[in-house]
Amino acid sequence: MKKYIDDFTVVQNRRLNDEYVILTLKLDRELPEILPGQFAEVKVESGVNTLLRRPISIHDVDEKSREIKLLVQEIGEGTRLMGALQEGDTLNLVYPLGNSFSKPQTKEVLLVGGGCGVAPLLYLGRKLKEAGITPRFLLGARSSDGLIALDEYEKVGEVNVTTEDGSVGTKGFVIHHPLMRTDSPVYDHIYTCGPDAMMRVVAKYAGNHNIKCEVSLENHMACGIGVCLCCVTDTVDGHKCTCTDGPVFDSTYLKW
Amino acid sequence: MKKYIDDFTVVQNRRLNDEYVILTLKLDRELPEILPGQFAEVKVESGVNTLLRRPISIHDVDEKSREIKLLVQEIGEGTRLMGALQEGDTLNLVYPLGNSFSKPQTKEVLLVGGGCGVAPLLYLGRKLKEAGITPRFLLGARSSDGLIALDEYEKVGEVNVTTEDGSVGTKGFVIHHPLMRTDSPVYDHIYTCGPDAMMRVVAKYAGNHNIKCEVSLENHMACGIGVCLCCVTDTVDGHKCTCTDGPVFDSTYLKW
Amino acid sequence: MVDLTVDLNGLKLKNPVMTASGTFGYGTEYIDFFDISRLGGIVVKGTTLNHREGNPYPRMAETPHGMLNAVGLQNKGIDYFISDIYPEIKDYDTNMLINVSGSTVEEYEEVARKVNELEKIPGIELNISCPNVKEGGMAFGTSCPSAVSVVNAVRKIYKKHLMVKLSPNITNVTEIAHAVEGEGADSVSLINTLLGMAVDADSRRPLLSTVTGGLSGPAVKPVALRMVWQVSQVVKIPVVGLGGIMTATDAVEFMLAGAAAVQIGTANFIDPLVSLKVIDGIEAYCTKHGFSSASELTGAMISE
Amino acid sequence: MVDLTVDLNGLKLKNPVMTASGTFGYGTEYIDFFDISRLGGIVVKGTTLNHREGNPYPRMAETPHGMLNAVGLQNKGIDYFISDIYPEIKDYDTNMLINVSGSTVEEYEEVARKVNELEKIPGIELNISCPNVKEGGMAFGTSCPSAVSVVNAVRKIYKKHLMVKLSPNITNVTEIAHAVEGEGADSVSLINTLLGMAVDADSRRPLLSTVTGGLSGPAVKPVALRMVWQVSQVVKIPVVGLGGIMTATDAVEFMLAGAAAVQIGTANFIDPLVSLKVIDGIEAYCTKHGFSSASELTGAMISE
Ligand SMILES: Cc1cc2nc3c(=O)[nH]c(=O)nc-3n(C[C@H](O)[C@H](O)[C@H](O)COP(=O)(O)OP(=O)(O)OC[C@H]3O[C@@H](n4cnc5c(N)ncnc54)[C@H](O)[C@@H]3O)c2cc1C
Ligand SMILES: Cc1cc2nc3c(=O)[nH]c(=O)nc-3n(C[C@H](O)[C@H](O)[C@H](O)COP(=O)(O)OP(=O)(O)OC[C@H]3O[C@@H](n4cnc5c(N)ncnc54)[C@H](O)[C@@H]3O)c2cc1C
Ligand SMILES: Cc1cc2nc3c(=O)[nH]c(=O)nc-3n(C[C@H](O)[C@H](O)[C@H](O)COP(=O)(O)O)c2cc1C
Ligand SMILES: Cc1cc2nc3c(=O)[nH]c(=O)nc-3n(C[C@H](O)[C@H](O)[C@H](O)COP(=O)(O)O)c2cc1C
Ligand code: FES
Ligand code: FES
Repeated sequence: MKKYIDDFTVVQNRRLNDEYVILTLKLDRELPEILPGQFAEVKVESGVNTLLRRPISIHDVDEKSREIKLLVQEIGEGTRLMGALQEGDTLNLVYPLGNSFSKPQTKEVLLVGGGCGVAPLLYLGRKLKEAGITPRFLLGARSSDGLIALDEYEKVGEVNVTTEDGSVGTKGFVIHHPLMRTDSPVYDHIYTCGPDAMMRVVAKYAGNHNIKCEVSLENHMACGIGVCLCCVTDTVDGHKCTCTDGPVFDSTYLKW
Repeated sequence: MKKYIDDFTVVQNRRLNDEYVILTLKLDRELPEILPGQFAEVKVESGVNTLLRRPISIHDVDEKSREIKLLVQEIGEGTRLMGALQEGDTLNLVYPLGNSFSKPQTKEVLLVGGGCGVAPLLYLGRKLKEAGITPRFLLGARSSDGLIALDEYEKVGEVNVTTEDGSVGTKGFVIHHPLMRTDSPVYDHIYTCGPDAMMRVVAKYAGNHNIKCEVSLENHMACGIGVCLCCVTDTVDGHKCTCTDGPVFDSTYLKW
Repeated sequence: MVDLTVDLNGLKLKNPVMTASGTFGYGTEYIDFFDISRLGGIVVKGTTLNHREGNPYPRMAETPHGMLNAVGLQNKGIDYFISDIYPEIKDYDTNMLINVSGSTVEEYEEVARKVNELEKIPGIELNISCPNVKEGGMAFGTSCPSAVSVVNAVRKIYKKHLMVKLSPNITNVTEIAHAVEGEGADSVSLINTLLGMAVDADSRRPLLSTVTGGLSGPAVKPVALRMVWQVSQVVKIPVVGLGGIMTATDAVEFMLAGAAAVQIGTANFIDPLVSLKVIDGIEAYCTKHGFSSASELTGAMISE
Repeated sequence: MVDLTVDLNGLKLKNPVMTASGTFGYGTEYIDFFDISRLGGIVVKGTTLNHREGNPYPRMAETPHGMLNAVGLQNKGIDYFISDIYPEIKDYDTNMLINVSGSTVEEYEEVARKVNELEKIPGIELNISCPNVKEGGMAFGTSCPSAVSVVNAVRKIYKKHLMVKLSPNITNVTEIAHAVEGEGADSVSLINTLLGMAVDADSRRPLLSTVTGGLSGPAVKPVALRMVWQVSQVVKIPVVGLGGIMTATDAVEFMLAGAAAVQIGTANFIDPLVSLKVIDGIEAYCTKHGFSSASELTGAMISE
């Protein structure tokens, strides 16, 4: 897929809480095709430790209004600079990058997300819905504060949640949710994105039940386009670049 | 004199033209004593090349309103960041630094400034006026655009100008102004601040006519408080720090 | 019209701007962004005799105005390059140089022998300065006798342009530069990365799997400029300058300090279009300052 | 309560934070800002036998997250120090170390002899790594034999704490560290500045009168951390880490990598209160991460 470098205009900065914002970015021409699971390399201003671009998943796409959304968790200087962007500001993106989630062979799918890993699942869910599949989301967080923008997910599919403190939904990790405790799961394809630890247990569960499982990794990146070889992950074929061979991998392909 | 580190609040950013702004900064308590000719080391945000503070002269002081003014010429990243400050922003200053212009022994003085070197002359003029001496300003610039904030100087004393292109005042350099072409000057103390080249000819003229001449230097500085020894100038006593032994020197003390 | 061409001891460049090894892939990754034939040259990824998996993840960390990497020369080996990459890139209308690395002199020799057969490859950049591998790599570039032995051996085999890439992790860079010139290097490029390290205070762990790695980006520019200046005073062969170049002004500084051409590395990650901007900016600088050709910039620093 | 004290091979510090030579004057310049007796130590300006005028102006330039200086050890000489400075600073309630430099071994010896008589000075930091002087300076610190000769000579004369400040402009810093330990150094401090350069493209002139100068500030931190880590693996004497420390987190990183104490240099120019903030921040870090004393941080990096 062709990659672009474009200046987007921030048309909205929706603050969800202390930690999360959703940026809506508009392009002044038609958007190129963007697949669910792809990401952008975002240029923030050069602060002390923000020389490099920051990889951020495409959270949602609206071709008609030529807008994309980014869901950003502020964890350091770069993401904080994104969180501070205001309407009218310009943001330069290299995009769309990486492979994408595959099209399911089945109608029964589960989308499991945790933390800012929920970001790419919304656009994936929307695309699945357009293809006639109702996505079933399972979103986990430490507490209700971490469950963000549920309204958006609810518009697209069925939403299930877990919180570690039990403040909302099932208490515990995603793996403790009834959807993943059953021995006869109703779905046969899992898409997951979130903390490595979470994805590993999800992948293990999928393996045990012979369910196809695609995981989206968030390795540290320098270039995002396959030239620096910094973002590798260990696979059955050796080191592969998360930015070009991924970020989405079949869990059985990874040496986990 | 005791030095302070304080956060000031920007209460006004008066843009004079493309290149110059006057910042009015307010302190939330009483200002310490500040002498004419002193400067502050200003902390701008860390950009690529703005690790260090920037030395800027105290342009004016209003003890009653606890405000000081800085006249800033945007010539690089640091001064541009200052020029972009907005009302309500905070600016951290280490101040007041350096020695100061001396009190004149005479009533007839000439204050010669060029470029952003005019900055410290306003506060000096105000102090002279308070002491019953009407300052006579001679301000030079390339063209009328470079003659900035003349209104402020006019409130304090008599203003004479030169421009290289002749668009206002006498055509040429300050040294071409009638005030400095006469062999029997009416003043016997010159204070000057501006480009080195300008100050050198002024100092030479002063020397020729046995006029006391104080020059204010703008050497590159790292610390502003006499510890790094980066800002030295060559004097009859060897290297002296511009930031602590200066910025004001008797022209005869310098090895020019 | 400014003449941007540069003659690098026989190697003709359209303009003084090349892209640095390990930061521009094989060029193909950038064709979506711009016409890479506008470049003076492309130095492709570090290539070794055999396939190398490189170091474990994590391999990079950001530092104040710089980055550390510990890729460790991951590549599929020269034979794969010849069979799978070369056919794809050989007709790019720019100088495609291969960056060659090895753990032993024999490895360097064997790769050089194979590259010598590649008609469309006008030169080798001999990497005797990679800080991210256990054997060979930087070791060759940090002592004169070993630098001499590898350059001498490769020079006997390799007939086209031989550029030797120097390590900055060294007490006296001019000694090595002088020594490799003596062995017949056609040019030297510098600097490779400075050996550095980063620690995460919270987890108390190093940020790289290898603990130490190579520092690049604007932070190293002052060191790179200094070494380029020092080396250009003592060698007669052209010096290619790199290390932290982000803008045309940076590139001009390197040329004024003595570089005949420049390479752009880390900056490609931040702005994929940076090399074009640097080319245009060098031209604009020449026009503004009355230079009729870019090559006049080389060593044009005024220092009395 | 966190125990912040550090025992530097006999030299007792209230806390691990000292200020670096050439960046904190004689301490007096900072008393308007804070109570300098809170510091673990102050290393005063580089002092030589005779008065030195230093290098011509300009002596500094800003670089990406760093600065270059070319002061060239301007100072009034040890006798002036003893007569005019010492009386003023000797009763500061912190460790006042004198940074000593020389062009010949004899000069070092003579200064050491005089400093040895100063009751209130608990130690010397032997500067064998200044890049900004023509003779001596860094030359002593970049070869083992010369480093050995000067440390050996001074050690015979100087009875109190002898800290040797190492140069980063070297292929293998561990060799020198090991050598000076062998000669009886009580501790080593590193790094001094990296040799760098800056050019103004517009005027085509170097930004420093001496063309090259010493790079300091955040840009050098990765190199400094790496060297501190390397050296702390091979010597038994304490390592004092410095180079680009701006925050308590930076200081903690140096300690985790192996430093027993740290020095703060360039950061003093930007925030005169920085050392206090670093002291408080180290304490906060210890509390948060369950260390009961700061000295436990030394070498506590987890690297499997
Ligand atoms: C393909 C991909 C998609 C991503 N999508 C999103 C997204 O949609 N929304 C979002 O908020 N974030 C996303 N991330 C993570 C995001 O890139 C990082 O949070 C961001 O780069 C951190 O930058 P910073 O300057 O704020 O923090 P830094 O100051 O750089 O780092 C803060 C802390 O986070 C750690 N960290 C930095 N980058 C990463 C990373 N890539 N993975 C794990 N830890 C890291 C650092 O080691 C450090 O401890 C994605 C990452 C990848 C690789
Ligand atoms: C005591 C003193 C008082 C000053 N008062 C004022 C004032 O009232 N108003 C004002 O606008 N400026 C004043 N200056 C100058 C001001 O400090 C510089 O313009 C500023 O530091 C430049 O920072 P920058 O980041 O904008 O430019 P940079 O990007 O740092 O530099 C841009 C260009 O200006 C040159 N430059 C930078 N600093 C200086 C300097 N100190 N002298 C000469 N050339 C320099 C650089 O070499 C470069 O070519 C004063 C300087 C001193 C030493
Ligand atoms: C991710 C990465 C990979 C690199 N790989 C190589 C390599 O394979 N061979 C080599 O000679 N240099 C390699 N380098 C060094 C660069 O070519 C260059 O010398 C260095 O980064 C300094 O230039 P810069 O500051 O412009 O990046 C690599 C640098 C980076 C950042
Ligand atoms: C302006 C300046 C002057 C210095 N003078 C000396 C000196 O006299 N003796 C010395 O050993 N180091 C000197 N240094 C080096 C510092 O002590 C320190 O080693 C170096 O700056 C790295 O630390 P930093 O990055 O925290 O500044 C000087 C540094 C600067 C910036
Ligand atoms: S981030 Fe550079 S190869 Fe993936
Ligand atoms: S600026 Fe540091 S001594 Fe003057």
